[in-house]
Amino acid sequence: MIEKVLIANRGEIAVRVLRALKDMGLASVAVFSEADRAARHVRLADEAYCIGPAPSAQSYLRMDTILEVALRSGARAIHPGYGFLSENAEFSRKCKDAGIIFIGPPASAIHAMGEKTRARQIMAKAGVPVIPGTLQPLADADSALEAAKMTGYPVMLKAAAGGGGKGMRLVHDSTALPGAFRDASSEALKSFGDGAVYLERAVVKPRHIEVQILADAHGNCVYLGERECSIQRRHQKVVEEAPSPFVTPGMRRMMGEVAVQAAKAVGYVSAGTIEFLVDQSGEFFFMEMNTRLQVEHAVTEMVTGIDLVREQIRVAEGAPLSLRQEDVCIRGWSMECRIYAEDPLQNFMPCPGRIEAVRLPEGPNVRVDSAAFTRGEVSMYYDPMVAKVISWGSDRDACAATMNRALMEFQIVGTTTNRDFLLAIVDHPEFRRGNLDTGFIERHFGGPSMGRPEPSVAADIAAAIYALESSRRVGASAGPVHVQPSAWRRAMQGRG
Amino acid sequence: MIEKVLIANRGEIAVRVLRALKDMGLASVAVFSEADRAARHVRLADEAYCIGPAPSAQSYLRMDTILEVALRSGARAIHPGYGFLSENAEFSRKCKDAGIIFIGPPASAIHAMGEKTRARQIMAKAGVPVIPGTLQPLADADSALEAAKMTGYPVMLKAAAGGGGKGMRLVHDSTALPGAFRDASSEALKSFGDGAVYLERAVVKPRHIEVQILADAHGNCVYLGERECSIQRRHQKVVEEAPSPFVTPGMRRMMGEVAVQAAKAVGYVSAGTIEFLVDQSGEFFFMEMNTRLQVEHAVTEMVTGIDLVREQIRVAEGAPLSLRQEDVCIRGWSMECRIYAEDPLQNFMPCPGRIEAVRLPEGPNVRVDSAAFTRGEVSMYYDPMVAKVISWGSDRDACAATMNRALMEFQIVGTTTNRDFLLAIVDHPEFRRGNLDTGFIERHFGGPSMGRPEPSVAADIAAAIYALESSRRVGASAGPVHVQPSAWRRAMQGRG
Amino acid sequence: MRYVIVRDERQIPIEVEEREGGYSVELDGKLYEVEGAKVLDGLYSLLIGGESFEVAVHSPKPGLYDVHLYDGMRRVELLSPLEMVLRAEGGKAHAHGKSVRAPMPGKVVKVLVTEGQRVVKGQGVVVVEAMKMQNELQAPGDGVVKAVKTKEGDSVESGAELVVLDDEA
Amino acid sequence: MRYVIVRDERQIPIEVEEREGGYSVELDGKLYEVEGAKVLDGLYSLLIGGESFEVAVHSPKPGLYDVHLYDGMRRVELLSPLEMVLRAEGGKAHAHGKSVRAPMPGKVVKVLVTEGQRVVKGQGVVVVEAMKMQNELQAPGDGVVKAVKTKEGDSVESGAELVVLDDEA
Repeated sequence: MIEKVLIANRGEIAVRVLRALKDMGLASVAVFSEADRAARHVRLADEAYCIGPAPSAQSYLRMDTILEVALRSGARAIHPGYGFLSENAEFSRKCKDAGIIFIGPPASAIHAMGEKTRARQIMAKAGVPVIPGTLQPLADADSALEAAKMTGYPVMLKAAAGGGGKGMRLVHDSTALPGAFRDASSEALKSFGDGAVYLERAVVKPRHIEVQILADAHGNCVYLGERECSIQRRHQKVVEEAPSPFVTPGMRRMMGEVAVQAAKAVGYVSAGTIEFLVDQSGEFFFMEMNTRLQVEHAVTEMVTGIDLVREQIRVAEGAPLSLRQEDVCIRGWSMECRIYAEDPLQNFMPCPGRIEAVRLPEGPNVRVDSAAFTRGEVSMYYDPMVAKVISWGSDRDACAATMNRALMEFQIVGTTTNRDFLLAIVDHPEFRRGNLDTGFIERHFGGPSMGRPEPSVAADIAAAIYALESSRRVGASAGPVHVQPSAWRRAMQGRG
Repeated sequence: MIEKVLIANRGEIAVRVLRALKDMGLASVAVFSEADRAARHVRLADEAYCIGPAPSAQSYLRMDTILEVALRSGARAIHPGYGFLSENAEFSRKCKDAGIIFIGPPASAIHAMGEKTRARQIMAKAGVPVIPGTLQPLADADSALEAAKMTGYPVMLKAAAGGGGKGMRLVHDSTALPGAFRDASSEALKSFGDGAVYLERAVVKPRHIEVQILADAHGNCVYLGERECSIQRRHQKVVEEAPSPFVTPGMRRMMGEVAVQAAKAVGYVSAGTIEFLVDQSGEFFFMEMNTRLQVEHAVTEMVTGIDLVREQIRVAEGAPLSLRQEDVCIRGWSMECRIYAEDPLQNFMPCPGRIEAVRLPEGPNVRVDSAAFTRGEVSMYYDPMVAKVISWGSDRDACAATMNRALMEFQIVGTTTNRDFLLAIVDHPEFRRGNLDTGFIERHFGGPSMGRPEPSVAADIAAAIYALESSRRVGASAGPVHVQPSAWRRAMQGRG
Repeated sequence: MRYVIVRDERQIPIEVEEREGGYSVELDGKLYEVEGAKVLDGLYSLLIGGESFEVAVHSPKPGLYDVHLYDGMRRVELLSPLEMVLRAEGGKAHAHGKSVRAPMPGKVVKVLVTEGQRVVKGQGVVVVEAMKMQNELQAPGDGVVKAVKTKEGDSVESGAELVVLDDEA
Repeated sequence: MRYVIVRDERQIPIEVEEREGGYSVELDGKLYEVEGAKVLDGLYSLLIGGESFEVAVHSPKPGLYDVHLYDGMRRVELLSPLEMVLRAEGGKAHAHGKSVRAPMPGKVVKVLVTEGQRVVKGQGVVVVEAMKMQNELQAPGDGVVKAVKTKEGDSVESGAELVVLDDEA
């Protein structure tokens, strides 16, 4: 039995895992870098230990240090969250060797899915549909041209070791291919220390739809429906939802069964996600499997009522799944918006710095997973995502309306965020219609930056009042300064 | 079609209704007393008008002023929330006369249920089980003794016009009856301007279980399951949950059908609640009907996925119910804790005053409905409830664990609240077992006050550090003042 | 800096010294190494031997500290040497005359005692109504009612002295 | 008090006077009666003709105000008469030499221009990497590169001058 868990992560996901531990009555151990001494996850945990300086390589990526803290604090298990060590087969193995339960899949499954071309080979063998393309890294530009003849244009070049869009190139014809190949390869080398690039047919106006699966160590595996993640910027997800407005019940079953097939092919255990590229006809192709919890896992929890972290921990203990496929039912709709500290008006430049004030949305059908706090720092050392705003509705329209309300209530003062950009996406008529594909943002918010908002009389007036107050040094006083006994009379004027 | 709604209320319920309006894309008009100029509901609304000084009688209870604001602002409808004018038949009528939609039941239904003995007569006629007792107010102590002979002891004396426990007395034998009758009658006169008192058999160790119903103007009426509200202090609900751990599916159907019967007997329209007293054998008796939204409506929303305020507004527009009985399904469990600004260590004395800081719980399966804010006032003029903390879980244990987590995260600094008392209730083994009745609090937290918490070394140390800091006047500076580059090395000590 | 915590008639010495990365605290003879970080005014993260505590501190009046922990709020009476002296003087007066004061603004609905009446600790002496609730104010200790300074129907301010008690000499 | 709002090369006069219960504001010749309540520092509730606005204001630097409304954040450039004067002087210098500065701490991964090169407004001049993302810094206006003060691989602080431009005289 697991009684104490170490969370080898930071930020909102560390906080979210901590809450699951509290909900399960388990003790928690946080680790933190010197930059995170005052972070939420440190304060919420039962125990907390510093594991090094700010840079991840010297703290959150230090496997041995983290394992030592686990052993010293008596934690029986480690939850890696996402990012950092979550998809590191070596870490999973090291945990095993140290007698610590790694809350995630076995090293073998991480390894099998870790390298994209290998993963595609395995999937193809297992009968999972993959995009026509080279299963092997390409030797040179010429073999790229060869392969493209076979798959047909347009083609996509991808870094074998890659992710997050680095080392990717879309090529429309053979003339552009050689140059694009060289760029992609060098970018891949720079980003991942591995220049290997492969090629596949590019799906036009594709949707990114992924299936959440859950598997135990006894061979049971279920799918928890899909997530639509087509709203992306630079291949980074921005808005996600469940279910997908594009997926029919029949298609859901098909994709789900294929996803289970894929997971079983690598002996998968724990929560995992199979990402599919879906074309306009509904044909879907395996892209990759994320062998960890996803950032966007919350939307699946909202519509299924299943706590994925809780299930991960149960399964890691060796328990069988607490549910069968027929127990999984989707209720209503859920969306997630990722709040990043970045400036949409300046080419989405990251905005590290001090947060002066945070106000999170509240009330019905809203969930916020966040580690942001008033006077907190958005550190330049880590991912600029500061919060996830999640909404639920009985149908998609209600869900989107509630997301609009939640974003309106959301406020971070001091550092710039993409909140207004998210608001513009959620209110976009094409978004409301569910006409989504991975080109959505580029098409509707063309260019790198977003347009400046209309001036507001209220804003101009507020600025002047604030300036006036500051000039009078009344800044220090708090509480209502103006309450007008005569206001109600004024309100009564003109009733005639 | 309703396009703009005035909310004739304040506090958390005004905020909750505002959020529903935003979710429906409707414009909102807030009204506020001079004490509430900076309140959350004023800031969240599209328009806001002051309607008078702090005392309710001069502001939130002023029907004509509120109607004038509605007409002037072009609001087609008024939502009364709970309390204030929500169960005022005259106001419902005045709205109708002014051509404004009252979002609630017709005046006739409010009137029928408003006076308890009348309501009991109607219910008895309609075949709804009522507690044996006098259906007429008692003329004097002697007729009380007469009636008690008929019903048998113990008996409960109740104010006919009453509510909230005022004018109530439990009497165990005939000797105590005359005195108790006089006390109850005078208290009733003082509280409601009406000394009429009636008598009924007292149910021993009763549960308070109520059924939520929803009715449209076309004769459709459904029940949305029950709420267990047995955790009360001085007849005030403190913790509520849905479903009830005591109610079986069969009993749920029976109570639900009786509730629908009761609603139809008075031509009810909108959301309403039928309160039952349930004895240990499962026999249930009609107590009263609340012809409005309940404080605890949220737990029903959490398990059914139905937005009650949204349905109220739809129905008020004349729309038929959007769901049939067979569409209603209960998923998981939900609990609500009412946070009051009161001091459990001092006989639950209300604690009006300035809130220095508020921190609300976040994350999965937690909802907060609140109007509290940092630097906000808990006004002595209004109800001392400052927030509702609501949790959800796939089962009752998970729900209670999440409520514990949510309460732990909940923090109000500056004024004392009953948070720790709620924590003690939720963590009580008998509560976890579901052994609830209206005597729960008195039995397990005997006496008016609650025991002092164990001293805490961390608290003592924190007080000393705070005192030291204050004495040094470093109070003004913010952000981490101590970050220790050597801490991670220290963390590494003793690894041997 | 040395302080004294007053709890259940007991005086517990506590000494706190700032050091790099936090504080050394000696509480009731026991030494604690505390890693402290201030999140914002009155909100701290404390690590005591690896155990993590988030504490929010608010001082409603000198010498009193409301310390909010996840598991509950503790009201700590902590005095500096100076405050000890002041308290000692005030204490004498206090010991010879307790009084019942209105804890909040409200309306007196009932006076339950009369001058000269003997009361025991915890006995109700005045009922004050505020926020639609009636609240019984209780005698802080045994004694005799020396003076009743209010009557039914009075509106009283927070802190107003309502009844003065005298210890039984 | 008189201020000027600078927007799209335009100067819009705004005058604000405090009055009982709020403010009288004249914006671009139009008069507004504003009921104002301060919730806490930088957070206001404004009622303008019955319309309710909650505004959070933060000033990242003198003359600049980030005003957060529910429907979006507005960056307002608002100057007092004094600031106008200072700005005018600064402006001259500015007009004769624009420079590209690092908006945040980071690493220079690419320099896209060389001295003497002609650049147009919006043209990328330097690529800086921070928070695992590459960001292209663009020329604030047309001009000629006068000096390149950084090279690939440099770690730069926020505000560091990287490239100096010269207007085409």
